[in-house]
Amino acid sequence: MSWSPYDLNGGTCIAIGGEGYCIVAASTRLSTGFSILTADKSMILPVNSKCLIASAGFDGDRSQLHKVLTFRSENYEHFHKKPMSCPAMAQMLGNTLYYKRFFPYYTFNLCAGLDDQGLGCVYTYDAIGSHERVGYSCQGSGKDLVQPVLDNQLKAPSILELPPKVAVTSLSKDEAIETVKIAFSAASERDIYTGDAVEIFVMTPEHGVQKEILPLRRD
Amino acid sequence: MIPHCQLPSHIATGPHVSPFVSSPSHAGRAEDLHVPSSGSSAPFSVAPSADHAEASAGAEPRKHTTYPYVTGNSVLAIKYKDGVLMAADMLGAYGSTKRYKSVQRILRVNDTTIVGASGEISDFQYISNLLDELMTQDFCYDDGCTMTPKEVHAYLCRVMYNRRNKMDPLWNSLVVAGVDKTSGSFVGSVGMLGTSYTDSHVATSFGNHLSRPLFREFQRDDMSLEEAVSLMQEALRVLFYRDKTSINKYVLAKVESSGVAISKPFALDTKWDLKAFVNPSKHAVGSW
Amino acid sequence: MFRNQYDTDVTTWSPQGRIFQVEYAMEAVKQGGCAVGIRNKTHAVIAALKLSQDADLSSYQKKVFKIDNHVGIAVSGLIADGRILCRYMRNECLNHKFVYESPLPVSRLIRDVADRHQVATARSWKRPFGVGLLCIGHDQTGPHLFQTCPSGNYWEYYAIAMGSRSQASKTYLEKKLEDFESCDLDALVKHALRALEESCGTRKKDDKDGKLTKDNCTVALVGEGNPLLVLDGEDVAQYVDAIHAEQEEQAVAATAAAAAEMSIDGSQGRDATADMPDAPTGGAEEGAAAAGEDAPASEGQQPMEEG
Amino acid sequence: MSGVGSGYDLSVTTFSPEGRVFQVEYAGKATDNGVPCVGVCCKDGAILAVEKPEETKMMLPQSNRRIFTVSRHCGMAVPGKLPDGRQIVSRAHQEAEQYKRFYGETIPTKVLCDRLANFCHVFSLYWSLRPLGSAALTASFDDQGPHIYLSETNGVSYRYYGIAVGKGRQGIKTELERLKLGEMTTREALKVVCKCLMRQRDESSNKKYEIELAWISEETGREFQRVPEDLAKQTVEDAKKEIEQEDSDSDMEA
Amino acid sequence: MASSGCLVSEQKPNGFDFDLCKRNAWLEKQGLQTLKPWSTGTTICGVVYKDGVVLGADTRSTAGETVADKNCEKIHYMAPNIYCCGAGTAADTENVTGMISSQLELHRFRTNRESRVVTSLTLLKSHLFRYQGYISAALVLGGVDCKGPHLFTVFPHGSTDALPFCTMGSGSLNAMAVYESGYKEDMSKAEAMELTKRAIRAGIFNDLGSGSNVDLCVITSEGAEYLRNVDMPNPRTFTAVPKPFARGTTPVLKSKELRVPSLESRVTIESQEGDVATAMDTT
Repeated sequence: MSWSPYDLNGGTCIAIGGEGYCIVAASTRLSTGFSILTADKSMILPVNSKCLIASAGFDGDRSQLHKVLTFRSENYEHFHKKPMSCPAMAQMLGNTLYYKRFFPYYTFNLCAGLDDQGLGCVYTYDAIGSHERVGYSCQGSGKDLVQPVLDNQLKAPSILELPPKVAVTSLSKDEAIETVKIAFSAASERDIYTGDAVEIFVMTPEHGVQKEILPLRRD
Repeated sequence: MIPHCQLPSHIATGPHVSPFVSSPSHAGRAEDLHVPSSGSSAPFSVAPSADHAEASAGAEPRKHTTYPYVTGNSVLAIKYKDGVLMAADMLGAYGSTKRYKSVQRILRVNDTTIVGASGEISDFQYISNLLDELMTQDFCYDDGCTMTPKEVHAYLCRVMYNRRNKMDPLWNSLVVAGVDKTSGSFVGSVGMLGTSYTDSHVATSFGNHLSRPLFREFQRDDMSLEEAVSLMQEALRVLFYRDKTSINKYVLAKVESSGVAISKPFALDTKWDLKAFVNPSKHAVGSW
Repeated sequence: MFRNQYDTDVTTWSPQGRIFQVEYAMEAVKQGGCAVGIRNKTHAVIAALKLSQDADLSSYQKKVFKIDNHVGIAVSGLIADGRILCRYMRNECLNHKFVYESPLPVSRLIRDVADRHQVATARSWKRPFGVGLLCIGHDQTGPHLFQTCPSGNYWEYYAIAMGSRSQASKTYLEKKLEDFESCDLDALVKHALRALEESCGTRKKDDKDGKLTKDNCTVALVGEGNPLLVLDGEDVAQYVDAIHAEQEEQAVAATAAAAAEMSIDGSQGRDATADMPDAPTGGAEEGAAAAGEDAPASEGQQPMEEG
Repeated sequence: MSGVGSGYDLSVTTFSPEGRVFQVEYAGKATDNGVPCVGVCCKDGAILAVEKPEETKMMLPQSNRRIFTVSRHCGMAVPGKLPDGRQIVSRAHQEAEQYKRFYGETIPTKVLCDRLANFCHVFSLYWSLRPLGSAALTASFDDQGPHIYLSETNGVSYRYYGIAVGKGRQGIKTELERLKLGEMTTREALKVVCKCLMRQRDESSNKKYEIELAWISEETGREFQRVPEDLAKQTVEDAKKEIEQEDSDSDMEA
Repeated sequence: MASSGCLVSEQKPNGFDFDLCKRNAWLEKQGLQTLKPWSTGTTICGVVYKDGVVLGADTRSTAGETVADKNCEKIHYMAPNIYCCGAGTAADTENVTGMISSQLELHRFRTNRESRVVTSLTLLKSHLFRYQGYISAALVLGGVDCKGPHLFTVFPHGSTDALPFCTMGSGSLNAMAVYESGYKEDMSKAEAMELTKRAIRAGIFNDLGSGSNVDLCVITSEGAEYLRNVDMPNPRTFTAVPKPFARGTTPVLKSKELRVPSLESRVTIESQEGDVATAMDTT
């Protein structure tokens, strides 16, 4: 019998940055193998009023990572008297992940929020901390299914274009939320690890962070 | 008296010692905390220890418990109107041998919390000691604060996760159940890798396949104690029918706001003489 | 002067079984700006008077710190020492939260920090912390108000004051003690501020130093369903203005009453404490000098900034 | 005579010509001048009692604790400097926990108290430390029955039937000697102990006093507990009444 | 001698040859990414009741972690009075049942009698046994013949079992929990159908390999009733038609006109508006 320190607990997350809003959504199913452990476990860490982190992958590492990040963000607030900005958090998340380079956190992260211009910003990561700022991204078990949909629907300028443009989508907030819902209901049709429900966090400068839950297929 | 700064190493927290994000506030904390750097203790990051030096290239990382010896099987827990119910059988199996038949796998932690364990019994006994020390601390402080089920669950998550980080897992799936004065009933689980969740019903190992379908269909948070007990009995009976490493000797524990009650061992009625089972191939003459 | 033999080292006992270094450290607390704490059934409040090096040119020394969502402290004495303890307490709370996902019970936090105080009184290479803490917090056993002392002692109170001229505040608190338990949060904050103002010394109406202003005081409160809130500047202005307005009213009423009935003293508010014995007057430095001959710090030349 | 002012009493690592370590004796003064603590061992258990002056009514009753629980079967009262005493209590807790972890049974009281005496002793060995201004008055119940031990700052630890430390200890000890503690139950002894403490009060000061009581006996299931609030209150009141009664009786006789 | 030795070694041994299976295993060990066949990570089950047999199946077929078919059929026709649920590799279950089904039909032509369930069972297990489990078909076979109702399970290696109720596939434990707790002797048709439906639903909601809808098949001496999608418990929770892209969203970077003379000569283009390039743009 061989023992592995890792497991994959499934789940998909999406983050979209727009002008004056940012959306982070993640499914709530926690599974192992072909079994559902629970239908209601959040993968999203609302770090503060400016930043959200969604992590798919191995639940044990996720909860440790989220705790470490909360710990550091609270310390930051104690010393700086302000919440950590999204770009700062993004850099710290990258460092935190890379610190475990040879025993990685098996998590696939998105860090999203609003930058100081009120522009949605999204950072996407690999498990050991490589990251870049993008306009939207998707991680987790349904990534292969969802990413093409986002590429197609979000109509954000290509990052290959020169001169470079900020890759936020031109969609309105409501359109973007609808796209997220479409993407998740589609992913839950075809990805067995995505289902039960999706939590959608919407961050705007006016209303702060608001949360909505959309039920998904439960099979 | 019980310095919080000296976290025992089994729940040593990782975040203080990152060389990348070392805020000045953490300087000098490591010595107080006895926190091993989570990086350096990881077996992947360092050369194999001396006794494995000859097998350095492509060697397996060092593993401690590679398989369990004496194991207990499923633990089930559900919420009901006034509290929570937990059940487990009393078998300690040595491989496929029914080796010990009076193993108590449900532990009363305090007046609000119980913990059940499947997996390696010796590891569970170690965990029991940890919990006992925690409860003695609460007793000694004598300040009216006692650990809630949620706190016990969070604590056990850290214990399990930190041991898996050392590649020395505690080979258990634990179920924590209880009632909290403020937040009501609690049922949660944590596995040997630190995977954790809370739900209205929980089952470990085989129970996750055999019992949770019944729980998902019939469990309600507002069901009465009688309903909950009969659902639990049904789930146990199914487990006994289909799980080869289980015995018909169970313990049922209940937590309500009035306290914890753990039953004496009991057996369930079983039926093995359904007439269709007597000779199901009676009419299928010709096959073999 | 034989005492000097025993008062220079923290590891030396005096023949009477006293440790003078610790007692001197306690003097440092008495020179810090005053802080007042009160609790009722559900909430605990602190109000603290900030000092500034120079009223016109420097900022006020911050002396109320958030420890966690459920704990806050006010520091009197050497603020720098206070910050070390503050950092320690924050880490304790975070560590507890990390492991148990719940707030650290306040009494345990205080016991830890008091033990830390003690260690500093028993090592030759250390000196006692020159701070006292007023600590408010809320946990599963309700609201709490604690005070620590450089000696490593700590006590839990319904209401207490510490720092320079805190005796005046204590007198106010003792007088009103019965009211606190059942009063509402707003009233509690006002009580705290009135008590704090008692410590401001002079009670001449137009004297700016004798008054609380929105700039020289800080309020922190915590309670059931209220994570710790620290109020500064404009946020305290409403409370400060409110108590001043009440005082005006009472003063007017008192004058009117006095005019009507010359013989009866009808005043209730600040006049009531006017006959306080030995209420020290004067500025912070005078206070330092008044602290007595034991005080090691020489006048106007303090080794560390007080607050 | 060497002593105060001679220079032989400034460091714990200095002997005086007569062979005394004054610093340790001075530290003992802190205990001697501190609040009175009593421990008695009865037929079925043991009692700890501490009398404390009530400083201000703004303080919570019981906030200024001097009796601490060390483990389920053992508790201690700390006279003298309370912060120093808490260090002993912390150490005692660690010792008890570690012993249990290693041997799987509760620590025998004698072992615990010897280790605590060693702990205290260490503080009298190095110039960089100072002797603790406290002691540990331990009450416990193990398989050998109930115990009262006193581990002192000079590093000695003795077992007692009854002992008092702090202010007025001599008077209390004399009273205790007259009693037949071994024939009393803890419940009966509670009041007696309170009376001993109250008789030694400094009546000249107008201070209010509070008596902190804890016990361990068959009745408490061999678990160290503070005496329930209402029982403690009742006991103190009864004791007060009896003292008044006795005083008026003796007045009449006179 | 040497040459004759060579000849001997090239002679095929008798019986089945599993060289390819061994080769595949070896390749996999070398790191070859094997193709993911569609499998019916499945819940299938069956129960015998008073007058007949009820078979049940979910309708999800998966390729690894992706759903390949949301509404496939897993209850296969064997004979008018015999059906067979299949779990395992979809291709294996379909082909095994199909093959045996055709053999049964030929057998019926030859014998002019109703097929017997035990015949079907024997053919299936003989076939599977010969392939030593490499044909991954786990089956639940049910039917009613002159001897009454029958229910069998067939494992990929060819072992079989006759049972009053049975389950198979990745959701078998979930379904079995329902059967074990709900099975009664001499159930009515409605009861048996309801119980089987619940068993399949247990698989659908608890096993990630199973999903979508419930198929049932009730077989009595009267004949078989194939009840496709009797329960559809997983409706789409959110539907919105993605907005079509406006014409011109994709910029025309360059255009090239192509003349296809042969086409022009054969096709009559009715509308002459627009050239070829714009016509393509509308796709």
